[in-house]
Amino acid sequence: MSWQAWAAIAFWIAAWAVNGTVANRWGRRKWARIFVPALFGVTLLVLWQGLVKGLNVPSVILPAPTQIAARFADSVPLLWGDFSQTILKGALGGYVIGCGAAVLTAIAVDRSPFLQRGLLPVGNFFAALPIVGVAPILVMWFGFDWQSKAAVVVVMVFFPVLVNMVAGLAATDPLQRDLMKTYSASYRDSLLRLRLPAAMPFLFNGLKIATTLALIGAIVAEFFGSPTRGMGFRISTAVGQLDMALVWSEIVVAALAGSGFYGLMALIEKTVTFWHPSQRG
Amino acid sequence: MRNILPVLVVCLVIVVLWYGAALWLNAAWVYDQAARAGTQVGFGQLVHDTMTLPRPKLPAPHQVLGGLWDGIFGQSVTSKKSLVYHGWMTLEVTMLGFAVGTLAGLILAIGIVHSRAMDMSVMPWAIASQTIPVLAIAPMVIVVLASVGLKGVIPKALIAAYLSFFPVLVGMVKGLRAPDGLQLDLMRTYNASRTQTLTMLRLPSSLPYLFASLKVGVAAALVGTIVAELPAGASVGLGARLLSGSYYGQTIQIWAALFMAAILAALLVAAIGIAEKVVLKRMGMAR
Amino acid sequence: EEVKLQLKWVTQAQFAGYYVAQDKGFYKAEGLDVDIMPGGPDISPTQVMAGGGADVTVDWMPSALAAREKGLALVNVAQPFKKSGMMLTCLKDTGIKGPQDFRGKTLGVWFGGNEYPFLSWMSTLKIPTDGSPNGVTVLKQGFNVDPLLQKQAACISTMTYNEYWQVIDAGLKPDQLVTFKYEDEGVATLEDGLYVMQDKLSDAAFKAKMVKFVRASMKGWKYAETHPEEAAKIVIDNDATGAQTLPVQERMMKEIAKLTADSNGALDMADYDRTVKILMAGGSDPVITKKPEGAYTTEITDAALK
Amino acid sequence: MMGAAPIIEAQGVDLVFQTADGPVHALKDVNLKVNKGDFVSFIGPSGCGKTTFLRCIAALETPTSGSLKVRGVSAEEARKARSYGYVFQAAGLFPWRTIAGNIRLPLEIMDFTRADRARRVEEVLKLVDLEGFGKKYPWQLSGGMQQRASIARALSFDAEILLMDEPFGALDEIVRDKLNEELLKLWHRTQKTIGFVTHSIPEAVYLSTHIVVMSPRPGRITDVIESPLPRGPRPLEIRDTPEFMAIAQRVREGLHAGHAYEV
Amino acid sequence: MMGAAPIIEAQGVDLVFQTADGPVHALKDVNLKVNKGDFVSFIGPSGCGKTTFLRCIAALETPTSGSLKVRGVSAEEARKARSYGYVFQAAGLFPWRTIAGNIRLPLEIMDFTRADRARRVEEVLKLVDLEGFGKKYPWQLSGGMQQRASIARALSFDAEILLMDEPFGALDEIVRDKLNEELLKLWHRTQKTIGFVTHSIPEAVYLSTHIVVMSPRPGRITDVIESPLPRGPRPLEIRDTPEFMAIAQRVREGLHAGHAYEV
Ligand SMILES: Nc1ncnc2c1ncn2[C@@H]1O[C@H](COP(=O)(O)OP(=O)(O)OP(=O)(O)O)[C@@H](O)[C@H]1O
Ligand SMILES: Nc1ncnc2c1ncn2[C@@H]1O[C@H](COP(=O)(O)OP(=O)(O)OP(=O)(O)O)[C@@H](O)[C@H]1O
Ligand SMILES: Cc1ncc(C[n+]2csc(CCO)c2C)c(N)n1
Ligand SMILES: [Mg+2]
Ligand SMILES: [Mg+2]
Repeated sequence: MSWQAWAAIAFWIAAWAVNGTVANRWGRRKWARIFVPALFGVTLLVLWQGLVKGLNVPSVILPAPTQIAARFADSVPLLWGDFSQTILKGALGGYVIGCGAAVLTAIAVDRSPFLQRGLLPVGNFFAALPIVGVAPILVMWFGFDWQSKAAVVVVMVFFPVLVNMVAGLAATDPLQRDLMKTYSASYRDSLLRLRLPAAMPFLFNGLKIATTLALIGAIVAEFFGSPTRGMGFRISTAVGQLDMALVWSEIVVAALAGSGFYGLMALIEKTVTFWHPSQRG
Repeated sequence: MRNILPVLVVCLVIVVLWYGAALWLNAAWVYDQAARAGTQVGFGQLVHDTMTLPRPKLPAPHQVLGGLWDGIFGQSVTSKKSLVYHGWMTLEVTMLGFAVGTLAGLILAIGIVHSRAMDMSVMPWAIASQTIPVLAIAPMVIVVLASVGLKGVIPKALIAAYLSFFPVLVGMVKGLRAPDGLQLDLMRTYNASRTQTLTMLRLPSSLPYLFASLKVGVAAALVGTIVAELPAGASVGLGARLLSGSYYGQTIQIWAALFMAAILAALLVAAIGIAEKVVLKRMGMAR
Repeated sequence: EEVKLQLKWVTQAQFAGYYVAQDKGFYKAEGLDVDIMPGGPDISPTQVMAGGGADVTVDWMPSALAAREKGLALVNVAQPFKKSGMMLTCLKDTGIKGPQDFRGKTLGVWFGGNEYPFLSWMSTLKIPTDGSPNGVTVLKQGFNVDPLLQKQAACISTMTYNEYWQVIDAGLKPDQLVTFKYEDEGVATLEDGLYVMQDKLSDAAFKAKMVKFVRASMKGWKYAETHPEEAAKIVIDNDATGAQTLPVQERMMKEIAKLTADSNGALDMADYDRTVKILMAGGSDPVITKKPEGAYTTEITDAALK
Repeated sequence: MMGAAPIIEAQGVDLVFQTADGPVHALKDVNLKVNKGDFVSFIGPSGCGKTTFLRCIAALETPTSGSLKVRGVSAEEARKARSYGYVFQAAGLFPWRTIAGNIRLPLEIMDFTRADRARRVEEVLKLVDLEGFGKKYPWQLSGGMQQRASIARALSFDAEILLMDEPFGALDEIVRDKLNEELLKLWHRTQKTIGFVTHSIPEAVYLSTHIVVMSPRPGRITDVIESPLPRGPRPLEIRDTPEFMAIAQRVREGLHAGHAYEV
Repeated sequence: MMGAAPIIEAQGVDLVFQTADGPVHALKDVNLKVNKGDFVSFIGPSGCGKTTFLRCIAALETPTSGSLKVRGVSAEEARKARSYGYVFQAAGLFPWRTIAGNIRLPLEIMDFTRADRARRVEEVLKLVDLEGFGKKYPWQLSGGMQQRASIARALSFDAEILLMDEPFGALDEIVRDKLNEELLKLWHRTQKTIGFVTHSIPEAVYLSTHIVVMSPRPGRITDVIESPLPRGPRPLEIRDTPEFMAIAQRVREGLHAGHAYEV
């Protein structure tokens, strides 16, 4: 191990100490909530850089963060093109269709306990079909372009959202249901005024899980056939060209997009379910 | 038990829809073939042909069942064509990866619950880690580990663990924080140490959460294993089976392997469900 | 003595020579203990080499030379395949009769290091691959021949020994297809050769080991060529997935034999020069930009074939 | 509890819950008549069936046998005709609606006009002393205020009957006193018929025209005490009068008699 | 509340909670002395700081300023020395432990020997009248029995002080009466010092040697009433005596005085 590796490890220990103090002293402050995870992330990068350089790992195996950053910087247009193909068209399209269909299905089966009891176990079974097996089939059915990626995403997000939404629609407490009964409320009234609002925290739970699934689904589907752009295409072909810095740049884009997407849903959740104890803070 | 009838009804509906879809999706090929041969197909012929294609676009349910049956019962279990053999290979890796992932998730969760610094730093990155497509990093992990001499089961198990630690982590952070203020205050009035609070309060009250996340985790581990089996020198396991089926256009083989995987997942989840019942019952938590 | 061999693809008759050498004890006779590692769609043999996960790998020369230019010093030590088995298989009813008809069509291409021969061919034809109306639309083709069967592409990449026959097996007749062999189009590049890392070659012991390995492997190849049924059987026995079938592998072995027949293992300089020329002729976007130096050595085969 | 046309009339009401541990006989041969304008309290040890009986009147539970008429029709029909407002022990306000929104809920369901809704919300908010809190969310209010909001909600559509299940159980004594006083005024002003479940003897005696004492396992009515206290205003101090104490004592005795307890 | 060495001594205790809506002054200048063997009840309207003060004594909350000594040392040190048992409003039994297991919990934490643990569990189970229920799980018991188990748990390690925060708040009147009687007996038998928070005036008067009346916003002690009732056994009927009523009246007045209320 050379000096870079030791320096990185020293940095790690120091950062850990700093984070410990900051978290304990100013843990409730807004800046600390950003500073601590940020420093942790920087530490991971420093450690990575130090170990790659220090242990002389070939860059075709694992490039250093600096190399990735450089590659990222000079392939922004390429990355953007891949991003819009995979995320904006495939993932987002599939996400909207899949989540929408799941919500509607949940509402449809909500009236029939019989259907629910039958659909959910079967649904869980189909949700367990591994995506890597389903993706080639959907590519065969829906063609090479983003439509097949969206289809994979639909399949992936449908059941988690459905299960959460069904649970959410059942999540009203007996008192609330009795209350609606004392008003002799119609099905529509109790759906619109009680069950839908009460289901929102559950729905968002599902929607948040679905964000990362959508991303992964769209990227993975591209491994099984794609036009010559897209993040999954780039990752699988760049490996063949030993351009690992580009592969990691795409992974960075995926992680950023995923975290951003997740964060966005969390934000919407905050405004929609402002009333829920977990959001009142 | 009372779910059986509804499940059967739903399955029946799916099978009917499935046959319809098979007819519809496979018809194009049958017509194409007829056109190339210069013949006409009547409806009866069409139905017969679409249900019996050797490489259908969508195999009919009975074809998949046939593939499953042949894979499970039609071969000796040591045969490389046996789904039991490949399922077992996948199961082994899944269990190992699941164990490692669960342990990692548990340890991280305990750390997060006890250290503010860990809580604040690890969680956002754990979420970010799950946005990385596994299929993209799996080959790299396999290559990197192979270069340090790790081959076979361990790299695959690590990828399985990577997928399964997350649900366990999230569930256990919730679970270990499940004790309410009253219960924690009670422990404080006894001046209980952190370890005592962990073992006597936090861990027992997290059990329902643990089992819920184990169910998600074991399914995730299975997916991880299958993903890892694709690039790992496509040798054994359901993943390899999926891949080779795909490579040779053997749609029926793909579907059979797919269903085998889903059945395996269902069995694993059911096994955890049983463990849950037993444990919670022994702890007096199941009513 | 241990040798780790990384294949470029899954276990099939394409690699029969090595399995035969293993099975018939040719390696053992040389005192070698060879570990044959199958590849897969996401395994990049060059990456495995870089990581030190293998001593020697089977790769196509375009991919190896491209890696070499990227700084990964791979060296060809033997070339069991003389001819290229690559071709483009098209549906006749798309109206394609010659390469000039590709324009405006969708073509399926393998990536992951296998795209270089195609790209070189297109640039010698001066056909852009950007999907413009005057060029061709390229699809990243998956593992199988579905895009052709489902009419998602007008042509797909096939190997004479494998995918072409899958198309036939699927029910299409040879006269419904039009094929373009790279060999016939004058754009054939060298396929399955044996490559090692350059720095290892300075080690005399390693060199000696490679000599034995190449000698035994070629013995295996020649045996396989003459005993296709037995070779296919051996391949089947070594396939852990259980997906291969004997008739298919026998047929593949017979096709493979046509490609290996004229090679004794030594790299033919004319073939090498042609491959380099094709790869450099890529117009604005050549696969390699400068003539490779030291990308092969004849020392090993010289010693092995003595 | 006599008179020609009782507004609530129970005859031989029986209710058995089927549970995993076997059947629970929650109500047995319950007979009761309530006249229009009565304030009837139900008191009895925990588990004696007070809630169950109130829920039967509201048609939230269906008796296993016996007859139960509300306003001359079956309880179920009375529910469909929106004959009563029900106040639960917990306020049960929807957290995603403001206080005004919560009070508006039954009005929206019952298709009151927009103008009418606004007027009624204002009115009942004033009635329960919550003017100016309409725009707040439930969790921004104290428990007592929430409970008053839930009463306002039950009053908003002006049903003839008001059913209240331990509405003040969760509040402290002083707040409770004040709400008791106000409830009495409200009852007096609106002339509604009120069914009221409570655990507290003073509360029952202070509020009611009739006190129904119940005993558990199976739940029966052991005594119906008609209060001699004035139907008009009752100051809180009435609770220190010998008359009051006498009734309280009678209730207490009735309770102890029925209390066959394991605590 | 005089005497040489008070077991609890608060001087100028202030506590301010920092909340999102700004600071909440929960306790202001609280002064109190409790002698060994006293039974001190805290009464006051909701939110006046009763719980907060009890939690300060237990070192579950730290005063912002002022001094608070328990058994001569700081509250925190007293907690570390395991000087008190604490009974919460909810029983808070661990559902995965049997009743005996729950009572054993503090004993396990405090490293009592195995034999000692078994003996003590038996002992306190008898004390709270729950013999034979040790092997049951909490949910198999009624609310009253659960609450008694939680008292047994607080008694098991025999701390000098017993702090109880509305322990009977969730129970019905009759069960409550019975538990009050038993608590009094227990106090008498064990001679512990008891701090007891309640909402109920009769309960406070019936149980205590001293009644501390508090008023809200900010929480202050407005009155400390020393009870003239006998320290010995008090039959339940004592509540109907004029003496009892007089104290009750005084407490009620104290409460009303401090009640500046919005409910
Ligand atoms: N849905 C139900 N299923 C089974 N048993 C029930 C149900 N609801 C109530 N019971 C049982 O019926 C009996 C009467 O219950 P109810 O709630 O009416 O009592 P209560 O008088 O209101 O008691 P409390 O004062 O505790 O509210 C109890 O023994 C209770 O356990
Ligand atoms: N952890 C806390 N953070 C902020 N404010 C608090 C906290 N705990 C209590 N308070 C506030 O301090 C004041 C006193 O609360 P406390 O719980 O001591 O009242 P209490 O007398 O026990 O009331 P109750 O009879 O309702 O139990 C209240 O206004 C309460 O809202
Ligand atoms: C992802 C992917 N990459 C490459 C090939 C093609 N390929 C590379 S080597 C070889 C040998 C012939 O069988 C073949 C077919 C494929 N099919 N899928
Ligand atoms: Mg009740
Ligand atoms: Mg309190």
